[in-house]
Amino acid sequence: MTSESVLTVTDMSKSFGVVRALKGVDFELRDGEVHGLIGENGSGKSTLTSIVAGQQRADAGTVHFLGRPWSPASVNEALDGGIGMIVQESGTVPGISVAENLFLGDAGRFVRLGLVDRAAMNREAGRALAAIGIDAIDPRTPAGALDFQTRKLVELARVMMHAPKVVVVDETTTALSQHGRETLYRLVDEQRARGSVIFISHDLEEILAVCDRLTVLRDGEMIRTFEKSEFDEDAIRAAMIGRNLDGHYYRADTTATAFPQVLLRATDVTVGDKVRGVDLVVRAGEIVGIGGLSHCGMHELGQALFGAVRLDAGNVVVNGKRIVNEQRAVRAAMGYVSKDRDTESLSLTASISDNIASAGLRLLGRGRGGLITRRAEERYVAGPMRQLAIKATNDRQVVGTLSGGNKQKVVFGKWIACGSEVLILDCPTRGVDIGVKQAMYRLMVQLKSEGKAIVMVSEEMTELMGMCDRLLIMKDGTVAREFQRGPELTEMEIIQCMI
Amino acid sequence: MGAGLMRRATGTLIIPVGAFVVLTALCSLNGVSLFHTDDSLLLLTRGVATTMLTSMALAINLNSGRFDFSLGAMATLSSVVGATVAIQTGGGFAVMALVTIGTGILLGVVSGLVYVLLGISPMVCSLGITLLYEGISFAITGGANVSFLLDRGLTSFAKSTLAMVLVVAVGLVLVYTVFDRTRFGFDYRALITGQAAAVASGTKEKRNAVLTYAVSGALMSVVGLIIASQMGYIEAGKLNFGSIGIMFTAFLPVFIGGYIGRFSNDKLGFLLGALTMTLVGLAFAALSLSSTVQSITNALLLVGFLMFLSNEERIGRAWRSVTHRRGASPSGPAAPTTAATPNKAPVTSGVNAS
Amino acid sequence: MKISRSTALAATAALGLSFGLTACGGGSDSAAGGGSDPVKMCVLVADATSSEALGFKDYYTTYIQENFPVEFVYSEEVGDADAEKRAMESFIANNCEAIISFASADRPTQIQMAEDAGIYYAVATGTLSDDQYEEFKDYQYYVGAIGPSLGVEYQAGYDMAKYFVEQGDTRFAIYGAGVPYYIDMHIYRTAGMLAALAEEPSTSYGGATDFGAILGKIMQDGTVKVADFQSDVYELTGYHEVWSFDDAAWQANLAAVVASKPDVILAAGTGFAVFGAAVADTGITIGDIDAYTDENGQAMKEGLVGYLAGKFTSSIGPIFAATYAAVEGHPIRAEGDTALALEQGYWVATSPEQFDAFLAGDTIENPFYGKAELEQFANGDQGYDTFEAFVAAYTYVAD
Amino acid sequence: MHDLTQRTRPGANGTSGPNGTAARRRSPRELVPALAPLLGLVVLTVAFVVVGTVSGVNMSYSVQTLINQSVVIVIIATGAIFIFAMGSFDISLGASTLVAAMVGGLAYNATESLVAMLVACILTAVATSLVSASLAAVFNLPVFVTTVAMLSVLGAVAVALVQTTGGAQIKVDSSFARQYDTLPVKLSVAVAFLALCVFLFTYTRLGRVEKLIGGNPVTARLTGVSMKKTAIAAFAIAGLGVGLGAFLTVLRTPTMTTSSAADIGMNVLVAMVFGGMPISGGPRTRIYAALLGGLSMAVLNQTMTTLLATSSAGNGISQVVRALFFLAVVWVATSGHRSKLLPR
Repeated sequence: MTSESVLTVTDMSKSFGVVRALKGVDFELRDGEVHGLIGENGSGKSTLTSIVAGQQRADAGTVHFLGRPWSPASVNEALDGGIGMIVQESGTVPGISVAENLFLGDAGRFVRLGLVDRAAMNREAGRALAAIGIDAIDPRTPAGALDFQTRKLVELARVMMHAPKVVVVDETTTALSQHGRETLYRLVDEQRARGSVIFISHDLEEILAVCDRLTVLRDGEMIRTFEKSEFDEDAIRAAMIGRNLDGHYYRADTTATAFPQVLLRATDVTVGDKVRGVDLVVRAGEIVGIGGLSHCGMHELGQALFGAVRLDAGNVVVNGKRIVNEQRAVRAAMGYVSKDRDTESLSLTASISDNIASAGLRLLGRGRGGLITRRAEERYVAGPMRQLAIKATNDRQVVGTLSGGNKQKVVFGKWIACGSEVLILDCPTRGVDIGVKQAMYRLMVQLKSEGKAIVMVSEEMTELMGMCDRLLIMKDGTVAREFQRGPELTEMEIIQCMI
Repeated sequence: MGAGLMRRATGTLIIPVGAFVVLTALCSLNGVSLFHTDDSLLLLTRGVATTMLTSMALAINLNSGRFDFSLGAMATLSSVVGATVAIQTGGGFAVMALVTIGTGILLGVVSGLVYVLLGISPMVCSLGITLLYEGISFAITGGANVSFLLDRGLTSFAKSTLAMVLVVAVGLVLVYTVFDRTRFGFDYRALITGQAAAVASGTKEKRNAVLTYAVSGALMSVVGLIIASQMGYIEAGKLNFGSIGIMFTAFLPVFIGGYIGRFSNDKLGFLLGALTMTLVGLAFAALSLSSTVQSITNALLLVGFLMFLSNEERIGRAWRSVTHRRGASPSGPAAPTTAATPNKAPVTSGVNAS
Repeated sequence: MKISRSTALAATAALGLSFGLTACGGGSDSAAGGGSDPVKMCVLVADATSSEALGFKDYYTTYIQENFPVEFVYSEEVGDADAEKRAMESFIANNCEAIISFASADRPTQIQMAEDAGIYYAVATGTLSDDQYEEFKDYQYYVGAIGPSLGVEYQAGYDMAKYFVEQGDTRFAIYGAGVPYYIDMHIYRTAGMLAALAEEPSTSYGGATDFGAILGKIMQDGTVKVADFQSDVYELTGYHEVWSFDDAAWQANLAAVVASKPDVILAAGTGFAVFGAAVADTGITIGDIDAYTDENGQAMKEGLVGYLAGKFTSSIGPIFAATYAAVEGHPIRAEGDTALALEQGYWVATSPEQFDAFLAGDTIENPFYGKAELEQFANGDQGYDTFEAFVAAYTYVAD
Repeated sequence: MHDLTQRTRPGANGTSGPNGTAARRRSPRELVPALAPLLGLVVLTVAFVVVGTVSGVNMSYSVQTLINQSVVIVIIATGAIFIFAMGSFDISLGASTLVAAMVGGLAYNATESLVAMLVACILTAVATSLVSASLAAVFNLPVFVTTVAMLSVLGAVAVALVQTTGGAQIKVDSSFARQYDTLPVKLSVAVAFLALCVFLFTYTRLGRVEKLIGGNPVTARLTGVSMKKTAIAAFAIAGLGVGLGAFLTVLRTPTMTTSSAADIGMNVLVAMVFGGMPISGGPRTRIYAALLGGLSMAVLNQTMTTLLATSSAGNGISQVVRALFFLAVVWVATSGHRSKLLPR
């Protein structure tokens, strides 16, 4: 039974403009397996699965599902046919109810005499939610009123209620808490009995734990499929980036270091009930990590340090300047990388050059009476583009067309170019592939050695442990505990104080 | 549940009832009556009918971030066609109504198709469409008024309170049904806040947009019909955006409708918003305010209400801190798109986006 | 939808081509029209929609164009001085040989532009103020003005109110039309109405009883205030004016005026168009200053309009004749080689019979000023005195 | 904007790029949409010349007329680009032009000084503009709705201003106005203001920051851009444009009524869009859009007048043609930026 293939992709190609996202990919999914797909951003994982799940169409190649040719016109058609996908970004619609979300694009099935029978829809929705073990959600609640994780679960229910033969899980777990993950893993496990799962994740550990087989994609090509017996982290990593990663992925040293000079001093920072009386001192050349569960207030603290939210009490002083808003922060040589990169840190329709130059326009005009010439701008932008190895045809390329990793490099470039001394990084490696991640970490180490101060907010415990001189764990808006960098620090200990 | 119901009822009714009380008080202070003529009821219902339908026509597209300058031009052109056909065939009001509404739907479909096929910004598209429809109206009539002042058959419609009440009732029920109860409406509401997600799950966005424009055209054709019937003639010679004035009267009701929609249903909100504005209009007339004073007052009302809407959280926080200190205040301006108030977001975002 | 460069270019090319074709079409048209080139006369209109304006346009574009070798080019409705200027510029660029103006936002500029461009210019309705006339009377290309002066406008309002007073009516409402937009003729007519009422000793408007003071007050306020009307005999039950037709308040005010049950609504213009639908079956009569049109005739038959002062459609015949004569090289000039400044009054009908008689006497097929009457001035055979007498002969004013 | 600057100096690009690839040639697919407004103007100009020649139009006068009719629109629209670049929408420009012109006229009548008139026009326009800006900035109101309200308020102010004269009009001595209503005056005002705008928009922080705000306001804020200061600067420049436009309006039409300048507001909008300005602002903002669009509109209007004025429906038909041309140009101009979803 397990060796029978349910889905075969042969020689599939797909281009977006000049970018070739898939180049003749072959892929086989067996019945009853959880098949991992892994690869750097832009390697083609999502393109492959979105074609299979009806979100878009291939330019060339064939797909066979259960022995028949397969080319669904829409997500709903694919779902009806037996393939459902849970997408990376939020797939729920905030303005309508949970029930309506569950039957998105499919309200037609409740139509009686031309009208939609809302009560029946709600009933059906309640059943679907209960079926995957979440009964705390009222189907009539507007989806926008739910938190991100619950919305993900709604999406999960939306797919699972069709009892699909194949479920595609596309990097969903990054958004989920421990409880949410457990629900997902349970469902993935149960799906083995009914069919198969394609599981996409950046998290190698996770993928190794969950999957039976895994396929590595790189630059739109299929590199290799690993059987469970062949699972080997280094080999997989090497396949992913096409070369062997050198030893230290994170920082090499294990001792906390910093210059004596204090660059950032925050006292009694209070933002509503999200952040309550936090004190923080960051020195030059120091990386301070802030971790915790997603709602512990760490993101809000990061915003507060940068002056992006109004403080209800306390103050933040950087380089002797009190930070009351973003302008002051930037003037005080601070930089901020938001966790929502596309919506908060980039102007997607603008060019790389426009984005990188945006924080340094005053610098660019300095000494010329404010005059900004294209030549000066090109020179200004060329530095970070080279330093960060941003992959683009030229600095005029529109940022929206870049891959996630390159986008994040542009954001970093913006702050490096203008000489920021204090950087607030909120989930700087979210949605970024290993290669870029490593580049970011190296950059952080370099900045540290240059005497810059870095506050890194992150949900990834390993990254915090790997990079930080000091680590603050937040819980309910306050700092629960502070850890110093050291070889004896264990993840267990930290997670303990988070919960 | 009881407290929730109370809150909803209060939120729904506070604006119209408040306006009524204030206006009545103002009028009686000045020794006049808000409903001071025999025709007051007709005026009220007719005002509510035209304002409500215009607000709905504006709002249904604005909700999806589509601002439409061509509402007035659609009203004019559809009634020009309707009246011209009725006069030439001698078919009376039934023909005029049918042709007007049919033309309105057609114009809406054309607007929608132009937008969908050209794929240009809806506001820009509507600029072109406005010029187009105004030009066609002018070309049909040679710029002259289409006049039927003495044709009682055509003018009696807008003189009947009952007919106006029916227009309001039918309009409200139809729009509610279409947008809240049909498959089209479900798709429509999904597209408002989840354009990408809805399209990804197979919702036909283009068809939905064209149909929405068609409904908007139908609503505006009824407005055109009422205004034509009430005036006895149609001014068809407006060129160069002369027709966009009607849109401005619908702004405040749209915002009021959006606000009320958070407590009950936005369609009911448009009715109550239209009612509020019509009452204000009656009060202006009763107090015999000059047009200058009127336009300034209207502007202040609009700005005032928007200030309230845009600063509601701040006001709420201030209010709570005055009344009782403990209160789970929502985070400040830092969380821009949590969409905790989904009904509010689309309405303001539509105009913001402009 | 994908757009390739070729489609885009094709679209542009197609548009360009269609332009080229239209251009050729337009060109051959004008070349083929008639044996000799017609005289291109351009008409500047501030109002393109009222029945009066349409009647005028009909007279020129059908009757006159049939009977004289002229071609009329109409401007779009020009709403302000800048639009007038733009239209004038287009006319000049398009080689108009004469301009007849119905637009009055900035007459001095129009006259000056025409003079600079060497194009004949005539004012078709209304007159210049005395100062303006003094300034421009010697201009070579200024043909002159024939129409109601502001004095005539005042008189029209006065006569109308007086007529109803003499009928024994006491409850009046006033429709001031363009008063808030400071349209002179409407303000003068309205002041005339109030002045007629103020002849009764107990009556005054804002304390004023004579025309000049009443006019001053309206100018000051930019409107008419019902509360300022004092009288033991008459009642001013309501007042209405133009502001916005889409406005609930405007509708309410209109209804309030009707509901105040006046005997008569005295309208400074377009009274029937605005109040016609509203007063049907109420017994209220409208006194209107408008035009002789079928619709107004019908309204008079139905008793909705009791008094109508109007220009008859062909009243703009003489100014055409004078302009045409000037273009043909035989300008009619007043004493001392000055431009014309002749007054025209209104025809007043107070019964359907009278109305019909006027209407019948001036149809598009057979206008009061027909080909024969006008032609005698076209070739320079007749002098100024004959022309003055010809215009003055127009004395249909009700008795 | 970049599209245009790159096009006009193709030779310079190769050398100025830091890494050789920075200034590659653009593919035709990008180029055609970018040049659509310019192509539109060229096509229209050809049509204008052809039609004009065939119909025997007085071309030299006609060209002057073109400038006369477009200069005010071009000036006001160019200033307004600073507002629209941020993604804000000002619908009250026509009304503020009228009010500024009226105040200017009154100032001249009081002082008989050209300079006083100019200063009054500019101060009034800038002040009006700043009222909108501060309402929007301080109270977080959407600019569009704020300016809708301003539209009615300014209309009422215009009526009040006329009333101060106790007459129908505000009238400036026309022989004085004629003295300055000349091409050199208009062109020098226009060139000076356009040069200022191009400079500010292309070579200073302001223009960059505006495009950033238009592209993504949240990002702009988190990059340390002051929304309030930028908005106030933008509205001030737009106000300056309106003031200069009003100044030229007084000179051109010294007789002002409450309905003067009525169609300027919408024409400004059409001119910008016609010239390739995206209505939502952002990185694709082009500072030359107003110039291209304003000229295109004037050329089109002239051509249509020549062709159609003799028929009774002519004005309507000419507007229909204008509408179709407008849609076509916008369609081609935006053809490079289309996604699967409908634009909003």
